[in-house]
Amino acid sequence: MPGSVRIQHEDFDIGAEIRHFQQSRTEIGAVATFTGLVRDLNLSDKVSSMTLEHYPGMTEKSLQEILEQAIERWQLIDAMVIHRVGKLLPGDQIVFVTTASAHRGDAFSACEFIMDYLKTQAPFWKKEETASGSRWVDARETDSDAAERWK
Amino acid sequence: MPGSVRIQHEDFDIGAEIRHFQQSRTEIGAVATFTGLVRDLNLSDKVSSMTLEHYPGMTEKSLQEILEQAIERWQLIDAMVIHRVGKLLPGDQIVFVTTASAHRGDAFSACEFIMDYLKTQAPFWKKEETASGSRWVDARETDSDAAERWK
Amino acid sequence: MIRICYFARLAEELGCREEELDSGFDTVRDLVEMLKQRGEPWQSTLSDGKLMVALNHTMGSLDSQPADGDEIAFFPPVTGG
Amino acid sequence: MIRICYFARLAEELGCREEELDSGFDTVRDLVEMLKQRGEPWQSTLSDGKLMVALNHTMGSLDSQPADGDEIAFFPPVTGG
Repeated sequence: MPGSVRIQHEDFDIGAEIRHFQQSRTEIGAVATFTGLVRDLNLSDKVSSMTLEHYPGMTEKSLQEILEQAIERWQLIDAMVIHRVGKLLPGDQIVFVTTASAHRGDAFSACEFIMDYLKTQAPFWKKEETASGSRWVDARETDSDAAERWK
Repeated sequence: MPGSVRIQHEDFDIGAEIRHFQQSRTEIGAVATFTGLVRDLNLSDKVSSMTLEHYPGMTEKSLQEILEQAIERWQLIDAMVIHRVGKLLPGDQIVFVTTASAHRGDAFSACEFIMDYLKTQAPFWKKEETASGSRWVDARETDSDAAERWK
Repeated sequence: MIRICYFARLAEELGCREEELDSGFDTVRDLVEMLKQRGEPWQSTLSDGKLMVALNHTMGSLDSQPADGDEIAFFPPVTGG
Repeated sequence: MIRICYFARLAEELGCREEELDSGFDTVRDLVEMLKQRGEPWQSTLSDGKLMVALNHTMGSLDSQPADGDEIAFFPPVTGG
């Protein structure tokens, strides 16, 4: 069964991940990736760090299900998600999604679908630390709208 | 002016490119990439190699214009294209596009837009070598359709 | 017995991450009503219309029917990625 | 003088990658008509309805008006990426 999910504290090396993902599979014509990074600005307060909590067990299960849906819907050759948890600093990588297909349209759509579903269905929660204290990040309406369009 | 274009014979290291592209710019929240690879199967003949010809001077200019359009339309922080020319083998990387934005929707759309325009507007031509001889690759209708939807 | 888990803002507000209760609730809604009767902060925190529910690691709803041995989780809308 | 460039399948079929001609064509269409009068393979190759034209590294059309010193390129539909 293609599709792999990793939840980890450590940073990841996109180059190594992509190399491993692509290698020796010459039926792949298109690889799309998405990397989410911690931004230093959010709601106009300076974010000094961020902590990501998750629901161990359910996180892996929900991401695996999202990948399987994407693989079936777009006939992907493979797909992968890496998501970090714990404390992160501005500029740090949070999430990495990659999809491989024979054609670029499938790779792009599936990658965006996975991110949209991850944003609304995978049990992660962000807490931002700023000079004025910490606060849980609110879910954004635009993320629900983004996920809705795939139905 | 952000946006960089490279045309080269040599392979490229996606990891190094992304690292350089992302680094020290903490206003970036989303990075999308696309990598196009030589597939071993095309029209059911085994492709042993492929040669990419281009129009030096016009290639760089047309890609730079595509990037500038994308940067303006989606308010990208940066965008980059690397395209190889010369002889390539199955599994080889042909093209790499990356876009950086505050938000993922912009990064995804701009990356797909750049690829769709590159496929129909940038002067590159592929010739495939198979056991039964060589042949120029025909342009695909689906690529014109893909580019049309951004108008 | 059912295991109940709370995450993120909910866990902080309730001062509780996990507990076990005797089963015997027809629906998750019945369970929530019982928990709210503990008074504050349970009453306000569990009244949030955006409360999300998972049963055994799968998204559920207030209508879901917990069985003996199930793990039920409550959490706010997710914000990963 | 105008410089004319041919690429890919066109360059192979015509056995020519580049040439210079006296200017004096109102439109690229006039230039193409003149070239086709050279007979085969020019006649057939330049009759392809999908022929693409660039003037000074910018996409143009048969209606484009070349000026002295311009670079005009003819090529088949592009297939990069």
